[in-house]
Amino acid sequence: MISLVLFFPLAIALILAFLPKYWVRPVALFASILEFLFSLHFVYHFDKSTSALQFVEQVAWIPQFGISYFVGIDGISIWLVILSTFILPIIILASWTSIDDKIKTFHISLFVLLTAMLGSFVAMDAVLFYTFWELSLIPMYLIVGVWGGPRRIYASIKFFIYTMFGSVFMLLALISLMFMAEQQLGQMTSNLLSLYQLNIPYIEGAWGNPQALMFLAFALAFAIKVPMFPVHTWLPDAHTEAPTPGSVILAGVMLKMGTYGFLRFAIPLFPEAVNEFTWFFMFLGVVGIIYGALVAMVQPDIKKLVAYSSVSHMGYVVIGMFALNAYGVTGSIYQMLNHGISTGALFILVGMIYDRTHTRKIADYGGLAKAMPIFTIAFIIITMSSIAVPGTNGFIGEFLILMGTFLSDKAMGVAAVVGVVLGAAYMLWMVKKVFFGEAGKVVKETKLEDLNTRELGIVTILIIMVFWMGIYPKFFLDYTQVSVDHLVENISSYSLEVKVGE
Amino acid sequence: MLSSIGEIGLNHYLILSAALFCIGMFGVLMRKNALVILMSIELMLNAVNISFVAFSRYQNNLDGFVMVFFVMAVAAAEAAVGLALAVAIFKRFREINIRFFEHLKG
Amino acid sequence: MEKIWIAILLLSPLLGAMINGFRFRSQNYRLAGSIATICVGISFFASVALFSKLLGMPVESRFFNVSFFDWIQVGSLSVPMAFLVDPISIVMMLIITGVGSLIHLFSIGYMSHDERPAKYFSYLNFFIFNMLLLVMGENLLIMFIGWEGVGLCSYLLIGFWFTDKEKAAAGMKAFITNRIGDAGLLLGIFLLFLMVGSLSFSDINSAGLSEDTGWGMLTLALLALFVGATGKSAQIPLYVWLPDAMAGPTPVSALIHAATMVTAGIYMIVRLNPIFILSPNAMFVIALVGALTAFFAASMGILQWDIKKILAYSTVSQLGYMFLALGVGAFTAGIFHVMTHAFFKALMFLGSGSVIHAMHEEQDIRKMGGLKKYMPITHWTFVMGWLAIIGTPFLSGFFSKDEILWMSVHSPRGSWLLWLIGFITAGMTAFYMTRLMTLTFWGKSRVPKDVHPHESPISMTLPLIVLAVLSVFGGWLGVPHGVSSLLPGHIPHLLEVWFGDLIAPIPGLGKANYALEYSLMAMSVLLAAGSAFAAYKLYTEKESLLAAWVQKAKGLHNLVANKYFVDEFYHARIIRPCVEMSKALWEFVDVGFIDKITYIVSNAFQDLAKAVRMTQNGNLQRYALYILAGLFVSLSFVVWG
Amino acid sequence: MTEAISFYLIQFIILASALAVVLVPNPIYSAISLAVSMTGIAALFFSLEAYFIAGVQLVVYAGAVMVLFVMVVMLFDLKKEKRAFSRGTLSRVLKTTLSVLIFSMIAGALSMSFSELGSGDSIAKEDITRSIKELSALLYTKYVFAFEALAILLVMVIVGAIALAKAKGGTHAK
Amino acid sequence: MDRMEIFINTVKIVVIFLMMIQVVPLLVWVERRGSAFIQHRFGPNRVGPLGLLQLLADAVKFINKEEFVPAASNRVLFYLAPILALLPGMLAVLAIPFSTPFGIPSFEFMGSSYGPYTLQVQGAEIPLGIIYIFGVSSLAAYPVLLAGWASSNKYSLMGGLRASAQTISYELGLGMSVVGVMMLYGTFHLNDMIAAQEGLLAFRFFGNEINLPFLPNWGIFFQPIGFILFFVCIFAESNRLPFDLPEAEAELVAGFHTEYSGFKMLMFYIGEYGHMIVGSALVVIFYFGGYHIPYVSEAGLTSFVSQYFTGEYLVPFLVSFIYLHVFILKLALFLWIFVWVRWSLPRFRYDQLMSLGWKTLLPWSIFNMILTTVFIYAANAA
Repeated sequence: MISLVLFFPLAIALILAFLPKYWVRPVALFASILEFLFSLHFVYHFDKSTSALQFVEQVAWIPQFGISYFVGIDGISIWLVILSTFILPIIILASWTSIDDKIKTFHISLFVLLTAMLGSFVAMDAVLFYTFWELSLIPMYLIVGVWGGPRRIYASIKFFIYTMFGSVFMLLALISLMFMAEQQLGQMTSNLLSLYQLNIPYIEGAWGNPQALMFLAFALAFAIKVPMFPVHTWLPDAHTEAPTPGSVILAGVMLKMGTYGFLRFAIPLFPEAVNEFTWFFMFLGVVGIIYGALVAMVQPDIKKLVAYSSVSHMGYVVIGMFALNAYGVTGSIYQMLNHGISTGALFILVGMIYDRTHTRKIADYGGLAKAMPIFTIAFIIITMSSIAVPGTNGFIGEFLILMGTFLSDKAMGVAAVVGVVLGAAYMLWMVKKVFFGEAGKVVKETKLEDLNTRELGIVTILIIMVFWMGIYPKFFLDYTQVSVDHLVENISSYSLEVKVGE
Repeated sequence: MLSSIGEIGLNHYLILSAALFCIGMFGVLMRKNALVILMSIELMLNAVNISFVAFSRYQNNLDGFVMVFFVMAVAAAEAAVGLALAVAIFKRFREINIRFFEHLKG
Repeated sequence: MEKIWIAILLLSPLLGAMINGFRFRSQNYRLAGSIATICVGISFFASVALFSKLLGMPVESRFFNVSFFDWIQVGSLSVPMAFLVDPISIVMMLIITGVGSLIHLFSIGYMSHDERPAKYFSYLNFFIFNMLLLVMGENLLIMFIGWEGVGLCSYLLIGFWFTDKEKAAAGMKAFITNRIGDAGLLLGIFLLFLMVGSLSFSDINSAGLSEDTGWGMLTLALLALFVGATGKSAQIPLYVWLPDAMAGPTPVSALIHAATMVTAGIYMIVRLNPIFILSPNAMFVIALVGALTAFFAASMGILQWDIKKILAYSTVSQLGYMFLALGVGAFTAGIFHVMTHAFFKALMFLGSGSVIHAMHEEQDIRKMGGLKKYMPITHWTFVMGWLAIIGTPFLSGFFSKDEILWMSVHSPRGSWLLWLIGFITAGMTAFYMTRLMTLTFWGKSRVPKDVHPHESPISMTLPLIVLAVLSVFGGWLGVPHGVSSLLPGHIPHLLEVWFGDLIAPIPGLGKANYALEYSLMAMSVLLAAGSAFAAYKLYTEKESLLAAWVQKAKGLHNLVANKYFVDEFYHARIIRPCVEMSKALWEFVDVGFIDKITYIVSNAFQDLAKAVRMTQNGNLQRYALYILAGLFVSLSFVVWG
Repeated sequence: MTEAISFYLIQFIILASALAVVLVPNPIYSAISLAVSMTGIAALFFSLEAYFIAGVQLVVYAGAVMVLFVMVVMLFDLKKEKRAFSRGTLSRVLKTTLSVLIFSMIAGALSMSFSELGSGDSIAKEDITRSIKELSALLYTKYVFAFEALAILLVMVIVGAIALAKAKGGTHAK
Repeated sequence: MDRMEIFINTVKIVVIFLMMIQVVPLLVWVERRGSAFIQHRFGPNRVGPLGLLQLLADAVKFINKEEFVPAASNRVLFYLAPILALLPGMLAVLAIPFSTPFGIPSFEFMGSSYGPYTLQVQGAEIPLGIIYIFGVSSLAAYPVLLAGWASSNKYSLMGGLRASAQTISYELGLGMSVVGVMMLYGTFHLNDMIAAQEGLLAFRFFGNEINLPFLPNWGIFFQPIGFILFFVCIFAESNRLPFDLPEAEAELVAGFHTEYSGFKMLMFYIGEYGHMIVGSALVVIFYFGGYHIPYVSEAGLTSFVSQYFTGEYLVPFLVSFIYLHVFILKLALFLWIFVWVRWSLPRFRYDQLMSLGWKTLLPWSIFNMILTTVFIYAANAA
């Protein structure tokens, strides 16, 4: 079933290549919905009572090096998979009119990207993961570089090179892990479950500390993708220049690949190193939260503001993860989903208004609430979700993360809480400037129409998700609980099993 | 060394081939005229053909001949494209200096 | 059965909010207002039903704890969607739904000229829902939902007339200031969870925490919670949002910014009183902050010209009283004052709303005067409120305020200093309220020619009348022991009885000295009367004297009239540096440093590439030479290798 | 002996004309010299009893490829060049030296390994027709993939050459 | 192979070459007389009987003409071109088998004895006759091209380019049309082909032997399409009407040999007629049984000759002699057709010529090839 879900988009991409232009959108939409329904299979048949891998499929790929096509889903990855498939139809709908150039290529890119992202979430083989990880760069690069804004080439290259830079180190560490596996297990392998068994030497305080170096190599790749504080500068550019669907998928799913990588690879593989560096990553996360929020506050461009808010939000995810307790980790998984929904929705909304006015300068707006009341309501609801007002999804994640962080490190917790205030400040500041006050330049000059049925549909789906996840989070948390508990309880000797009977 | 002048062996052909190859190479390196360079390339290819045929003949093996065919076909193709390129260059610059191909850099 | 009542209680305003929300474009203010009012009325009815149920239950188990579903369950944290109806929360529920429905009713008339009445009522209903969540939540997290929810509604309602930039900014200010408090509250929640391992009120209150006389974790936790309370209840240093919040429609000010939301902080502390009592230091901080807030807010109220601003500072000041009460351990007094304050302040706000409505959105009291004859009902009800707040004996304000002043002396946690501040504040309160009355209703009319004030319709005056009655008689729910002993029939302190064990006793509370209590009471009544008279005189006959005084104390006048420059201070010392720093971070760290480093690296590679590119100059023969050189090298290996 | 004489004769013709190709400044003489060289190589193949190859060599190279060259040279009316060789003293010296060096290295290596390669005595004269049949069998069995690939290559070359020749001068068009 | 044999062979080659050269004036005469006959006029009839001595007179004229070289021309190439023009025809003719071989008895000469030898009536028995001939005749493009360019004359250049383009284009059709023949006989060897056409028409079809004794076993019955294609291509290859675009008088004066006169001009003529001869000879060999006499086998002929003559060497010689004349007879017939066609058909336009070559002849020859393959398969299928 995983393979079906994984390669169905690829097949669709292939089919799209041969379709006439006017068929592309309907077929893509239908296929993406179908794909989403396929992926719901996992939700229905998921065994919530075990932390073991489920729906496992394994086929030898390069047996000489012990590399296999090995995929599976557990509580950590299940919602990310669903998120990816959920976002796609929304994106296709959201780009229904805004992308009118080379639509075939665009949709093909989207579907390939979906496969790559799903692949990274379900791969249980390090090399397979790496393959999908890198594969995801190319369509994203195209989406930003072809359909983006005026500085798209700069942004896409920046995005590509940043990510690539990190991945190289990851590959190095990966290869050394495989050699280590050959030494310790007598056979080269990149099977993650076997790699978990490795005893990677940890030499306290030494410069050549293998475990620490490998951890940092992995962490660098993931940190760039997340993106964490000092390596985040590609994100604002990429988001600003990307077309709406690109931003949505970037914020909605791609950034999660980084945090997911931490959870799946960096933390369980290198427990001692994680212990050593927890403070550091928490610190960076907190800096990211506050820094992202502060910088977002002074952005003149709506999209850039949302992009920096992403930096801030992803900072929460990181500190939650490194809290290494059930609250923090659950919270960060939940926050990944929240961020996917709410930041994605923000980008979609910004895209909708951009389609009408062709400007993203906050200073050009003002008084939009009068011209577009429904849009305003939607935007404010999503804003509330983004600033974690209770009752929306954002609150659950942020609360759990803050609590987890606070329980594991009080100073970090206090610092992170400051972010809550700043988060509200920049979002509301933006809302005030854009929606309230007297009618601004573009609002006066343009004849603005409120959301049409299609847009309202997209927004409604997202808002329903916002409230569902905020009001009845248990439905989602139940799936992750056992896996997360297993992770935080066995952090020093993590192992995963394959569900028996698969 | 060659055992005798009178007796022709494989080595004679190979050395001939090497000489021809180096002459062609010299032409490729030194000539300005793209057409002559193409001709020099033909020379080099023929040098290779000679050694193929010679080996094939002396080793009683037909594979060398087959190779010669392929070389010839490729050479013909190369000549056709090369000449077309030369024509294109000539149309633009009224001369077929190899340096004009530098204008092709992006 | 109570589950259904609670569900009805909660969902009815939510339903109203949704109905009105989905037809937010509607201009039919009567329909929208009726729906909203009926929904809140249903809630009120349900509250009464629950109240009567509680009355019929034995004292020891006089509560309902109803859990609907598991909300969050992670690790050892288990938060059910549970609601607690006990004597403390039922009081708040009654106030909220009762006063709330009156204000809804009032709003129908008030919002009759507005463009979007449905939206307004939707927000208002949603507020009621959130406020109910706040007071009914069985654990801190549910309370927190309501806590933030009311903040959200307050934000939306303050910025209701969003086309005015100032009003939108006021909404934002309210939300962000509240957020600062919320951050503190969150930290408090975390600390409590760390200590107790649960977020349920009953678990926390019965956790058996030991007393913390120093500055231990408990004190820190309580102070963190108190930071939350200062945000929501507008105490120093986070009170600045409340005066600005008057930008919203006046009924909103009455409901949210006088009667209900701002008392959330007090409610929260009362809810957790068994643990607050354990930390004298935290209590002292609360009392001090409350007293100072009461004093400074009252002083600022003296020199305001905006009718609503005066009431706002008055509210801040009265809230300060309540915190003073909590700080000295008089939790019952705090709640009591919340209740009476809800009555008279709501009354006065609605009255001012009636005035403003009549004056065509004019709020400056310098342009009023002599309104008595135009709007008699408003005037007379307002007089009731005025009398109540300045502490006229046997009116509601008298009982609650004097209990607080008395307890600040009597309680072992109190002191004369606190009493003194409270006492002076009481005088100032009488002064500025009288000033308000004088300038608005009495004296000469300064109404502009084109404005023709008129009495408001019945839907607006009815709530005024009801509230006036409550303001007059509401105090009898908490007749102080001292007074009660004087009165025939010994009416007991009903609230104290009603709360019973829920309010932890103050350790070391001595026997009451009634003589002292009476004399204090008399002093404050005299002070109030004196300052009220002075105010009347100054603003009707001796205006020249007033001007001379102002001239003399120019500096002080300036300071007070400008609200001690607190807003300016915050703006210049906190907000602007923050923004400046952010700009600097963006420009120098993001663009100037991180990106620059990447550029340096990439430029280095580019330069290297340029150098290498020299070999790739397009000269085909050069390339051939490279190939040849390669061939030569490899051949050399073959031949000589 | 006759074999030797004919070999040396042919060799002389080939090398002389090849040198002429490279050294003569007039491209038309280069082209004609190359044609001569090709014919000489065909003769060499003939003497090696590779008759079919020799014929094909004549048809393809001498008959078609070189005619094309000559035609192009004539079409462009290329005259004797003033500077037939590319510039740069250093690179000229380098190029010449390297060419000579490589030739001497190959020749030297070959001479030293003479005994290993065997002599011409091992040539078995075969039925020529049969050998051509074998050749074609080889072409259509063992090398069939390369053969088909070649077909595709030729088609592409046809298209490419036509496109190039018909182009109006591309981006540099005046 | 001793020296004497080499000598004899050399003599033989020279003889064949001279014969070819001598045929040229004869052909010129035939051409002129023939054209006159076709056009119903007299033609050259003043010099000698039937004007036969006109040839000699012409030769004298050619030799004595002024050596004219254009001033701007490239002298080397200008002279080289006519010489090269002789080569292809000359070399190709060497491979044509004119008759069966005969023996030469051993004899003594200058004190040493030689022989016996077997003499081929053929310049050299070249193993891959067809390939050789094609290879050599493909060189025919050069002289034309060089002549055109070296003349430094627009018309010449145009003529030269046209000629070479035409030659290359039709060479394809030519080669492909012969593939059928090669497949049919399974050899490149011209002698083998001729041998295969001996006797009466017989072939296999789906494993059945089919005999048609009323027809000779000639290639034309197996390759009718191939024959037509080949014949047309031969015309084009030799630049004769209706394919004489390179020297189309009306357009290009005289094409590549506009500037040529005298003996050099003659050499071009020799080259052209050499082509005709080779082409006709190939037609005869491929499709008309070579030197064989219809309905008469070689054995039959030998026994017929043996009735009147005896001798180990004499009989084969006579047989060879007869066959030689049979071959020449057939050859003459086709040479006459060349002349006939020249004066009967109009000239193509250049684009028609090219499209005929590429779009008609080439596809048809490929079709013929495929058809032949199918038939050969059918023949052997049982």
